[in-house]
Amino acid sequence: MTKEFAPDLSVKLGRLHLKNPVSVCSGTFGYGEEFSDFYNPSELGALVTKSVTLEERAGNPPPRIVETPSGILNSIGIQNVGVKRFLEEKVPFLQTLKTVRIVSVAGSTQEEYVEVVKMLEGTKGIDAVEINISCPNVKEGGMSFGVSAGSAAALTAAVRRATAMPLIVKLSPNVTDIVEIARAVVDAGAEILSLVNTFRAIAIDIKTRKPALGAVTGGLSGPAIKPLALFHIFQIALKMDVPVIGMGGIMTGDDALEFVFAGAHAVAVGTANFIDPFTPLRIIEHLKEYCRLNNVLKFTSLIGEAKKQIG
Amino acid sequence: MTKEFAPDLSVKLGRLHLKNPVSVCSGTFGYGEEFSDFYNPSELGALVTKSVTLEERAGNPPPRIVETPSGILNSIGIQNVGVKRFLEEKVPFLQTLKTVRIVSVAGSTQEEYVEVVKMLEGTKGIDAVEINISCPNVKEGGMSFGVSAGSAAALTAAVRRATAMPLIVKLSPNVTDIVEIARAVVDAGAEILSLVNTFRAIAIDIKTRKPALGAVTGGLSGPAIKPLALFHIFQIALKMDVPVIGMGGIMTGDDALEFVFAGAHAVAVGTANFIDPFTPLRIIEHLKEYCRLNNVLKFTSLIGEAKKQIG
Amino acid sequence: MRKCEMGDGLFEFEIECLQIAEHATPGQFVQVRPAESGNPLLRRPFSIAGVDGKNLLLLIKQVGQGTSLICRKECGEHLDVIGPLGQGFPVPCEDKKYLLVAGGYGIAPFIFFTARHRHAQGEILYGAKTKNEIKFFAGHFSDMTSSGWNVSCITEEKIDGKSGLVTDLLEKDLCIRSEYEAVYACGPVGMLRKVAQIAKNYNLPCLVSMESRMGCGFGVCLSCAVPIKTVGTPVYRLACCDGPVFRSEEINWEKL
Amino acid sequence: MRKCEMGDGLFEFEIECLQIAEHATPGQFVQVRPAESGNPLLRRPFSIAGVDGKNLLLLIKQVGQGTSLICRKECGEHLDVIGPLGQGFPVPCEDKKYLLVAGGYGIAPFIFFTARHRHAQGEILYGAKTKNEIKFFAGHFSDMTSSGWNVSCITEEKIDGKSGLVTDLLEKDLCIRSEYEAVYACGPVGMLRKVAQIAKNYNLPCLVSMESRMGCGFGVCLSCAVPIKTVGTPVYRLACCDGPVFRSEEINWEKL
Ligand SMILES: Cc1cc2nc3c(=O)[nH]c(=O)nc-3n(C[C@H](O)[C@H](O)[C@H](O)COP(=O)(O)OP(=O)(O)OC[C@H]3O[C@@H](n4cnc5c(N)ncnc54)[C@H](O)[C@@H]3O)c2cc1C
Ligand SMILES: Cc1cc2nc3c(=O)[nH]c(=O)nc-3n(C[C@H](O)[C@H](O)[C@H](O)COP(=O)(O)OP(=O)(O)OC[C@H]3O[C@@H](n4cnc5c(N)ncnc54)[C@H](O)[C@@H]3O)c2cc1C
Ligand SMILES: Cc1cc2nc3c(=O)[nH]c(=O)nc-3n(C[C@H](O)[C@H](O)[C@H](O)COP(=O)(O)O)c2cc1C
Ligand SMILES: Cc1cc2nc3c(=O)[nH]c(=O)nc-3n(C[C@H](O)[C@H](O)[C@H](O)COP(=O)(O)O)c2cc1C
Ligand code: FES
Ligand code: FES
Repeated sequence: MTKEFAPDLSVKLGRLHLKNPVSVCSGTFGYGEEFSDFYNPSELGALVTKSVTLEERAGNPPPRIVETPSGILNSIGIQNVGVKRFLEEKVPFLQTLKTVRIVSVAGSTQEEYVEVVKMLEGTKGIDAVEINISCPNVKEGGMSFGVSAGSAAALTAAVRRATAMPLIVKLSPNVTDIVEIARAVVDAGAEILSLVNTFRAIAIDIKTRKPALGAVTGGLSGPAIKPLALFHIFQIALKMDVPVIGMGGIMTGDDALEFVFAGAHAVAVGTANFIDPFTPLRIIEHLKEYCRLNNVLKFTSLIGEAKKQIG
Repeated sequence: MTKEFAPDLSVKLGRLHLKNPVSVCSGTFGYGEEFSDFYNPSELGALVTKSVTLEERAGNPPPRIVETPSGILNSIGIQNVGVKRFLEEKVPFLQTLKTVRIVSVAGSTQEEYVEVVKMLEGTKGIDAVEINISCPNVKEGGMSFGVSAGSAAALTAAVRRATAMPLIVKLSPNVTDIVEIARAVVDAGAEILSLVNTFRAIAIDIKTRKPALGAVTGGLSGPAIKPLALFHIFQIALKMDVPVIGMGGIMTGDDALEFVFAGAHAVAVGTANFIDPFTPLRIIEHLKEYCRLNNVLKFTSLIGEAKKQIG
Repeated sequence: MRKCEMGDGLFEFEIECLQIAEHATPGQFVQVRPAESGNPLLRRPFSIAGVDGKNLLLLIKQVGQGTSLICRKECGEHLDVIGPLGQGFPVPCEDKKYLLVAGGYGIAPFIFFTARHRHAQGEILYGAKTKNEIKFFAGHFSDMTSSGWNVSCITEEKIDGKSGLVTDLLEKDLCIRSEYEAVYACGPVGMLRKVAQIAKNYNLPCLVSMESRMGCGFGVCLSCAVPIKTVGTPVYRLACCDGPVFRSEEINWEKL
Repeated sequence: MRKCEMGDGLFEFEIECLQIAEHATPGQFVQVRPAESGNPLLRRPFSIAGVDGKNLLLLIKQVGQGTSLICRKECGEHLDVIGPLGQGFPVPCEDKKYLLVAGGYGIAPFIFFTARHRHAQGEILYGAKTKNEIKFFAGHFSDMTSSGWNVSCITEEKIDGKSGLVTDLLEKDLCIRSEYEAVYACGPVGMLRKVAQIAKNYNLPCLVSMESRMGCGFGVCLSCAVPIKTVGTPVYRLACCDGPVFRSEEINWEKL
């Protein structure tokens, strides 16, 4: 085999075909257009938009971001333009892209999710929806949909009935048993899982002695959470057979490989986009190079190696 | 007030009186004696021993430790000398100390915990027991006692019946709702809570494509988990009225203050002991200095400031 | 990259980057990466203090971990910079007079502004904590003067028995002069708030350059929210791409 | 601290620390902190390669993040070091001969050993990857020779048509000589395993210095477990305080 062979990086996630296994995390890539100054998002295997809600949302009061050791804590509060403006202003750009375009959907009630998904249904330029179940559930008193198997499954089933599009459910890691939730949403119709969302966290400002974020509680992302994210993905890989998009602290190609060996079928870059917007492209190159150096013809043969090895 | 006034750092945790609010975490300070080359452990407000089980334990196969961004992942496997040798070989040194000496107890069954506690009962040199409920529960199929309110409460109640000593329960953060577990163990007789234990995590070795730890899964500690630990402590401070020993990534005096403002009545230093064995003493000095500079006469007035401020 | 320490933790950096130097306008900023290793993770924003051919001038004050790491870099080392970012100050009208108010390193965008807009003229009011700071900028101040801008300084530290805030200078100046087209301000938020108030009292349009914690600097993380005056539900605009320069009456100062 | 690059990412450090220098014995190690900022968090262990008055000699090979950070430190910078730690090699008997086997930077403790025990004598077998490595240590080797130790080297890279492993040298040496009291070895685990096997074949006592990931270096974290031969339940000993020097027949090589 010559050194210059082109490894096949493509991967199938349920009904979605990605030309390479590198996507970007919701909330870290805007609506796609913001990155076109840096590179053409069509180079990505997939992209996920900022979560979209029924009504426009202003977001939380500042400060919205604090740095912690190897991590960042955010409380953006799903600031977004709302589904109507999204369809009018943001989808036209998505339609120009040659990649898998995933729209993240959020809401405070089951009805809100369903309504947003119905409005997206049948729109050119949208290939799949990702349900962000980490939003506070207003009806259940502020806990998020994603922390109870019952509410996560009910929400998934309702959205499933509302759309024929490929359905991704994005799991919250703030649970005792991720596999319980994962099974519930897959049984309810999720075709692909994506995880992890951020970890609940706070920081205190020593000077004011108050919580450092305007919204008090935030979500931790970045390299600090990588070993925690890997744990959750590995649990699912050990016990279930479902395509998983892995994320949480991926900064380098080696980080991405860790997720793949742990069982992720594809990976998504989040916080790293803020620091080096070219991270996803560097990772695609790294994976290609890794496959070449290790004579891996098909990227997919690397998925879940860590599981195979412990039997 | 002169600059040289001596602030009162003492704090009462239930029936325990600490001369200062700085302790050390179980498993990071050996049995106390190991640090006497560096300083006299009597300078600490309290100390907690490595968890002791009924029988001696050899621990897990190596590698037992891996570094992750701003954190370390360990799978020691409660290697310890067993309660019998502990009483014979380790307690005599504890008896020489002038500080609050807390013995951490672990086990695979409720009966094991109870038996160990009974053997410790009435021993000179032991001021309290801390129940480590993050151990895998053999009877309930390997999940730990600490992740279900029911098993955590049952274990606490059983230990409570077995001892008249002050009872600390150390909580696992790997749960959906820490307050639910905290309430259950306090109702069952815990006088003091200590948290957090490590977070479940894994790392993959890129070269072997296998889990990097011999035992596959490990626990994450160090600065990476600080914002997560603070979240859990803050939740308890908001909703309960129980003395809390806070820990998780404390490296500096400012870190300790964050925990205190979030609601911890005392703090414990863990991973930092490995890197700079003098960390606890530096933190005591820092707290003293902070009180002096801010005209704080009694350290205890700082506890939970973040809660007061958000009302 | 070349750097030079001016003293008191203040550094002047010269960075070769044609791409940025060509497109930069006064009031825009760049995002500098403090550490490859990832602690701290995020880039740090700095106003562009000037361009010189393909070089970029920055003034960086050491205040925390990120700025310390940047200021510790050696001459010749590569600095990872993204920019130019944000909306700068509008181009001044040739026949109008402007009042530029700066506090501390807030002078940075005005060094660029006055160098770029030699045709315009007006007054620069500069407030510093210490008299040292005034010395550091002596060279820049004389450049400004020769570009037709008049510079007045004040310090919180007493010089010849006098001390005060830049907003005191502003009050005094506006008391006696009224020919200004607008006030442009850059500095700590407390100063900006007061400048906005004073400009309003004198019925002058006022533009302020707002600082905010920034996650990305290019409009995707939504962390740099600046509260905007509205009735009803709060509205935020982004310091990194809607700003950092805002009209002062737009801003909801009470929520800051 | 003073450092000097020997080449190929190998550095010699001289650190002033009377406290450690006074008490150190050959085979002991120190724990060096790579970064104040905490990435990586843990200290890194290095064998003490010698003491000179109040100075400590270390040989450090750059292999990853921690060693790179240490090797990037400037002369004169302070190095945060804890030690001396662990149990070294036992003091040799004056009238006995010893066979010291080293691979790569595993030569470090033997530089100290031969300098300290000038009265003892014997053979040093040194294996390296490249011929450069042998050049780096030329000075140390001639010191050893003048202390009465005989040095033989071999490289994996061909020199004058010859190449091989240090264990090949060992086999050859033991074939023709049998007067040794014991074999002491330090190097990569694969080499140690083979040395232990060969020594066993020749019925010679063998001590090996084991590497292990270390969390603390002073016996509290229990992360440096070395599997010990037993029947039934596994037993571990701690590389940092029971070792790093162990009797080779104690070690359960299969579990490594
Ligand atoms: C548009 C813009 C232009 C700027 N131009 C310059 C410039 O020309 N020269 C210059 O020296 N600095 C400038 N700054 C400020 C500079 O970005 C901060 O000083 C720097 O990010 C601090 O990083 P650090 O890691 O050293 O401090 P940190 O350790 O992050 O923080 C130190 C202290 O500063 C506070 N702080 C940090 N960042 C901010 C912020 N963005 N806003 C308010 N408070 C903050 C923290 O709360 C903390 O109290 C500018 C900021 C913005 C937003
Ligand atoms: C008792 C003892 C004495 C030592 N003496 C010396 C010496 O004199 N000179 C010298 O240069 N080095 C010595 N070492 C090895 C040195 O400690 C490691 O090379 C160093 O810790 C690597 O740190 P790093 O951050 O650069 O590499 P890392 O990024 O941590 O790791 C780089 C690679 O090395 C592997 N690795 C890291 N640490 C160890 C370890 N302890 N054991 C096995 N593999 C490891 C990793 O798995 C990885 O593949 C000694 C080690 C021990 C335990
Ligand atoms: C600033 C910010 C905004 C985010 N917004 C969203 C969002 O709108 N919807 C969502 O599902 N996840 C959101 N996330 C979570 C990310 O998609 C991702 O799950 C998480 O950050 C972990 O990946 P990372 O560590 O690589 O960033 C956000 C994360 C950050 C840092
Ligand atoms: C090497 C190691 C061993 C530990 N052993 C124990 C133990 O035996 N019992 C226990 O309750 N906690 C144990 N812990 C958890 C610590 O007590 C502490 O809860 C945790 O490390 C968080 O604090 P830190 O981030 O400051 O280390 C251990 C932690 C480490 C790193
Ligand atoms: S800093 Fe990220 S949107 Fe402004
Ligand atoms: S390294 Fe911590 S016990 Fe050996």
